Amino acid sequence: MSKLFRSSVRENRKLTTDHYLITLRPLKKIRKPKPGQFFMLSVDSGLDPLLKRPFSLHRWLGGDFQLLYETVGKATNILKYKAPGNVLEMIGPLGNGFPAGPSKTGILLVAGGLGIAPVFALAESVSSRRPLLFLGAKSRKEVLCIEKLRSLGIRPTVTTDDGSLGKKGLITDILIDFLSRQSSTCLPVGKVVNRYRVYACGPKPMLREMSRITKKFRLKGYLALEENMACGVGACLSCVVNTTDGLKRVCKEGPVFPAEEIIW
Amino acid sequence: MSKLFRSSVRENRKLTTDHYLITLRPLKKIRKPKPGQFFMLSVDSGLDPLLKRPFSLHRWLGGDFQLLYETVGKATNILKYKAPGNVLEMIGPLGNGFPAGPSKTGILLVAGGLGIAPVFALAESVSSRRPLLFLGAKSRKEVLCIEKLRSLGIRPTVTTDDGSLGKKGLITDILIDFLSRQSSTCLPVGKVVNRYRVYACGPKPMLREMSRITKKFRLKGYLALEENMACGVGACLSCVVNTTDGLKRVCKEGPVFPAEEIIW
Amino acid sequence: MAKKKTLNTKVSIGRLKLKNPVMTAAGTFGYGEEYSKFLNLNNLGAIVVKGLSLLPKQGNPPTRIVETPAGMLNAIGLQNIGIENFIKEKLPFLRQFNTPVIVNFFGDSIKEYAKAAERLSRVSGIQALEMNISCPNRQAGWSIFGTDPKVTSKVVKTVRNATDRTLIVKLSPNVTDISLMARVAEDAGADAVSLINTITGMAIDIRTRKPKLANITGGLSGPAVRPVAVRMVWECSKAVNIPIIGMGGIISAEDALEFIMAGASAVAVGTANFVNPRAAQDIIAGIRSFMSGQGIHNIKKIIGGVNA
Amino acid sequence: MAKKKTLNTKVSIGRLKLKNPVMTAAGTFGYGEEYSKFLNLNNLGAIVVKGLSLLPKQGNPPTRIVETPAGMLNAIGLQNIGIENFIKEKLPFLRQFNTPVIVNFFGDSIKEYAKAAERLSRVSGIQALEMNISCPNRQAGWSIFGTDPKVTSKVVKTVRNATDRTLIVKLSPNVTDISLMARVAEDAGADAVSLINTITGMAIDIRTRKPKLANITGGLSGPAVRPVAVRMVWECSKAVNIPIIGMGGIISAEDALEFIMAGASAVAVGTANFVNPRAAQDIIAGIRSFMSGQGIHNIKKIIGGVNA
Ligand SMILES: Cc1cc2nc3c(=O)[nH]c(=O)nc-3n(C[C@H](O)[C@H](O)[C@H](O)COP(=O)(O)OP(=O)(O)OC[C@H]3O[C@@H](n4cnc5c(N)ncnc54)[C@H](O)[C@@H]3O)c2cc1C
Ligand SMILES: Cc1cc2nc3c(=O)[nH]c(=O)nc-3n(C[C@H](O)[C@H](O)[C@H](O)COP(=O)(O)OP(=O)(O)OC[C@H]3O[C@@H](n4cnc5c(N)ncnc54)[C@H](O)[C@@H]3O)c2cc1C
Ligand SMILES: Cc1cc2nc3c(=O)[nH]c(=O)nc-3n(C[C@H](O)[C@H](O)[C@H](O)COP(=O)(O)O)c2cc1C
Ligand SMILES: Cc1cc2nc3c(=O)[nH]c(=O)nc-3n(C[C@H](O)[C@H](O)[C@H](O)COP(=O)(O)O)c2cc1C
Ligand code: FES
Ligand code: FES
Repeated sequence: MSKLFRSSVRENRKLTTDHYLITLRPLKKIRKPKPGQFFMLSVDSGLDPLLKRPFSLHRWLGGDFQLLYETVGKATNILKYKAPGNVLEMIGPLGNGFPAGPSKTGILLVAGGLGIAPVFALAESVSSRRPLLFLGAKSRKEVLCIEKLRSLGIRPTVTTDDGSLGKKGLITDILIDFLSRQSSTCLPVGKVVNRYRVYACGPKPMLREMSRITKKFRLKGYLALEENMACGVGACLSCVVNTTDGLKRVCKEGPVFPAEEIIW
Repeated sequence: MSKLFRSSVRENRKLTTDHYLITLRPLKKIRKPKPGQFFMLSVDSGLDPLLKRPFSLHRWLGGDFQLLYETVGKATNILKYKAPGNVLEMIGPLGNGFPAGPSKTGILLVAGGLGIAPVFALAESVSSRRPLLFLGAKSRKEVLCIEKLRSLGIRPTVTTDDGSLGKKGLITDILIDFLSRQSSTCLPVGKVVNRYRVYACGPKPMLREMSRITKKFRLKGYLALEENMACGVGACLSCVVNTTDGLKRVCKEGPVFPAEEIIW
Repeated sequence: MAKKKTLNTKVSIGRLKLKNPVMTAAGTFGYGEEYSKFLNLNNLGAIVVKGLSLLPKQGNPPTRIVETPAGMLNAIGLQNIGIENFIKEKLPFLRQFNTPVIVNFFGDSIKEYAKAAERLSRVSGIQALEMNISCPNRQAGWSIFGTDPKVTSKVVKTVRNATDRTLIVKLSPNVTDISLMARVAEDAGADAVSLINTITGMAIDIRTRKPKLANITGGLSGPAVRPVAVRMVWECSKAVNIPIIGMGGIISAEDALEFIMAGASAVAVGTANFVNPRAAQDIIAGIRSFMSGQGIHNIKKIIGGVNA
Repeated sequence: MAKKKTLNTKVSIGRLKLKNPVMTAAGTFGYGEEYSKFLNLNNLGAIVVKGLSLLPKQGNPPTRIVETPAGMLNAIGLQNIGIENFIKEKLPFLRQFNTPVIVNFFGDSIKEYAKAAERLSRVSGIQALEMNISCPNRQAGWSIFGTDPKVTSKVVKTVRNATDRTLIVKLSPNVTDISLMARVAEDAGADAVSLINTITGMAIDIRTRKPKLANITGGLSGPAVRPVAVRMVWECSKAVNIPIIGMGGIISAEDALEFIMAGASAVAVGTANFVNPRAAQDIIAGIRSFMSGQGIHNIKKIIGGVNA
């Protein structure tokens, strides 16, 4: 099954000023993507933008699938105008998804901003395991997917930088509070290790902090990284990150990496 | 009245495999364009295609107007996908139109291929003067506007390269036949001079031949020229043609030139 | 946030004071008239006119331009009306505006360069001269003015002695080390350098098997060349102390700011004029709004401000 | 119309025979594996692998790429697994295919170039060597291999003596006169030259005021550079008798044919692989259909066929 395919746009819904949810229907059967995997997508057939852009699986609808995106630059500001009937060329699913982990461990999901795009996919796939979700954003209007999460039975703990929704502050601080309470009141630090697994996606500073947190609480954590990509398939070496095991490609060995492997 | 304006697409109709008729509504009042004048048009806001492209006025609808275009390359193959609601940036009307000439003279219109785009505009504006139209094309399906011309009371003489419609051969040969008959049977050569004015648009070889013909029959002729354009407003000097009066800019001093001025 | 009225966008190129750093690039703005209906010439930092020579020139035969990916090739060949006609027919119009006029000029010999500079220096209403030693579309051999450091030094020195106007030397990107050429121009007495001129390129029509341009090769300009131009401005800014006028593919205020941060004291807008006849004015407005958004009161604060 | 089966697309680069003129460009096709699921490697004229050095290299820190208008800047910095690992881990996979493997390599000294060439020449399954003397992303000073004719001559001669494989020298576009560099390579014993490598460029994030690439500058590739590359191929084709491998912004069969008509015996597809992982194969098909449409039976008939 070649990973190069075209999809027709089914719907392209504006969620906030800068956020859109696009529903795509592959024009041929594709491999079922795993949460954490991504697609490289051409928003146009022209030469500008030139390269395909990476977008994470947001929701698999058993054939159709959804991407959640923010309009930040050239490609995304073209993508937002795509309408039903338009056809987009893409490659995927690419990379490795989030590893599920043993079924007894609790699942902590942490999403910063658009990090909710892939984290939601994971939340949906593990919703029966009652994951806890920590969701940080700049302000109220950047807090996405709350409704959809509720329908999965997940009520995220929310923080915003400006306090316009949830607690004011960083989501990682809330996570630290939570883990500290767990360690001090319920369990010895050592026990937290096996009790939870953490999965996170968000801006770099948040992920760096996540590495520190998982180390401190000796938790197994997985981080979905982003790096500028040209090929998406491991050929160009543009997306490398430094790990304890040498340079690794976000597109190929990632985008999900064990938190302890990343050298920040 | 600045000549920079935006228009919304009202309709973009496919006429043949390669020909389209687009109807545009300026979003602000523009100067009424004259037949022979043209617009520089951006088909997209991106950087590729970069430059605006020149298109002649095809039909003025008293506010809205139409362009007739052929899909030949990058820009026109994007333009064909524009649909009602899309907005295009343009500059115009630009250049000088066809000069009308004294009302007693007969009008001979000659169009080769897409040359009918501006020639139709002229035909419509002088239809009360019962112009004769000579229309050449590669083959049947490239013969455009026949119906519209009929409704103006104009029945063009048609030639095609392959004989699939009208006479097989070059439209300029038919014109020569016509003019020869006029000169020999009806009038001395000298008289043809004042009897007719010729207006032509079409491919370069045809226009070159038109210069020869108008010279031979000592007719006053006007040719609408094309040259690659960057600015359309006289600033870049990319569109010059050699004339008896030195280099002239097709976009500024043209696109319509007296036939005898052009040095081929 | 800086209030709009307190924004200082003034920059200096030698003794020349500009109200803002945005000028037009030679050959892309005609003699100013053509675009005066689209924007207010009073708003521009300076107007640079089409390259002039002592005598009028015919330039190259058509086809003279062809579009390329995010750019264009031109081989106008420096067609111009000549210095005398410019002074008589075009300059009076430009004098009406409160905007410095910079005359771009060239010669086919060192002597011609000097003569042209001398002539232009005797006219009022011309605030600076930009000597073009870098057009890729002249006859063979001409390119040494802009690519051979010895010849460059000589021609710039000679022109320096022939004019007391602010002298800008326009550099060619078609060299191994443009910062060397900038130093040569500085040492020879230039008040500023401007860069980049176009990069030599070629396009072929595979169906006719002919070059798309009658001149065979032409000069590449437009957004496609911008990364090369920004790099060259940055290299030159580390090499010389005189001001740099940056250009090459500027189409938006962001692009202009890239050049300024790379070290350009002013920028010129070229190909973008064709895309949007109001480009230069829009770019000025965009720079102001960036400044006020970022709390930058004085544009000079960000010239060369890249942390590299 | 020529029948498809009678089309002859074979070309030669030195003693190397290619079934068609389309290869992949070094560094844009990994070690072949990555794209083997998208196209049939047997269909390619040749596979050029990511630039190798004697020892593995780390390359530059991220951010390593950034998109620019119709192009991209990269500063990978020649990260590679080293020649020994390549021979052990990657070459066996490539040997399965009926397509010549060209190894792109480099050194940090003339000695290292020679050693690398020697080592690679002792391995079967490597049909030709492409020496990269033109990467803009190595440390200061490295660029003289590709920009100083004396150094170029010396390094090419030394490598020539170290290998009996077909030797291709990859030229830098960041020079005043690339045809001179092609002649130097020819005189030093190269069997072919390939061009262009990337053009040095830079992009600045005006909000953070930092270069977008960690390495500050990077190499520009993609359609944006095509007119420059075509011109350079044309200039070199007039200057040397050895075959030229043309590249720089080829994204379609039309583009490839432009290079061939400009004088390239073969072409390489680089950045286009990222845009369309099947690009190289699509381009071969497109060349064949152009040939049959135009009644061209043998591709050799159009090499250098531009009427200029
Ligand atoms: C594995 C992966 C998954 C992603 N998933 C999502 C997602 O689900 N939803 C979403 O909105 N965004 C996602 N992103 C980020 C998304 O790819 C970028 O926002 C997008 O490429 C920006 O394109 P643009 O042309 O609009 O912006 P540009 O004009 O190209 O640049 C705007 C900003 O985006 C960054 N950027 C540019 N090109 C790339 C690139 N090729 N890769 C990454 N960042 C880039 C630039 O550094 C800049 O800060 C993901 C990125 C990666 C690597
Ligand atoms: C004054 C004038 C009026 C015109 N009126 C019409 C019209 O009414 N209808 C119509 O279909 N066409 C008209 N044309 C031609 C039209 O401008 C071109 O077909 C169009 O620019 C091609 O754009 P493209 O991107 O699709 O093709 P490209 O991919 O750019 O090129 C395809 C072909 O078009 C030619 N071309 C490219 N750029 C230009 C340019 N800037 N100017 C002229 N030719 C170019 C090329 O030489 C090539 O042969 C007119 C041209 C001029 C100068
Ligand atoms: C059509 C055209 C004509 C030009 N004529 C001149 C000229 O006469 N003198 C000169 O120094 N530069 C000339 N240039 C170069 C521009 O001034 C400028 O240096 C170059 O185009 C890069 O800027 P841009 O990418 O913004 O166009 C010309 C460029 C174009 C596109
Ligand atoms: C990501 C990337 C990596 C590259 N790595 C190499 C390399 O290792 N060795 C080399 O000689 N050229 C390298 N190049 C240059 C290409 O082989 C090619 O010369 C250049 O990109 C121009 O072709 P293009 O425009 O088709 O990409 C690289 C280019 C890119 C974009
Ligand atoms: S994007 Fe090319 S290797 Fe990851
Ligand atoms: S198109 Fe610029 S002068 Fe005519």
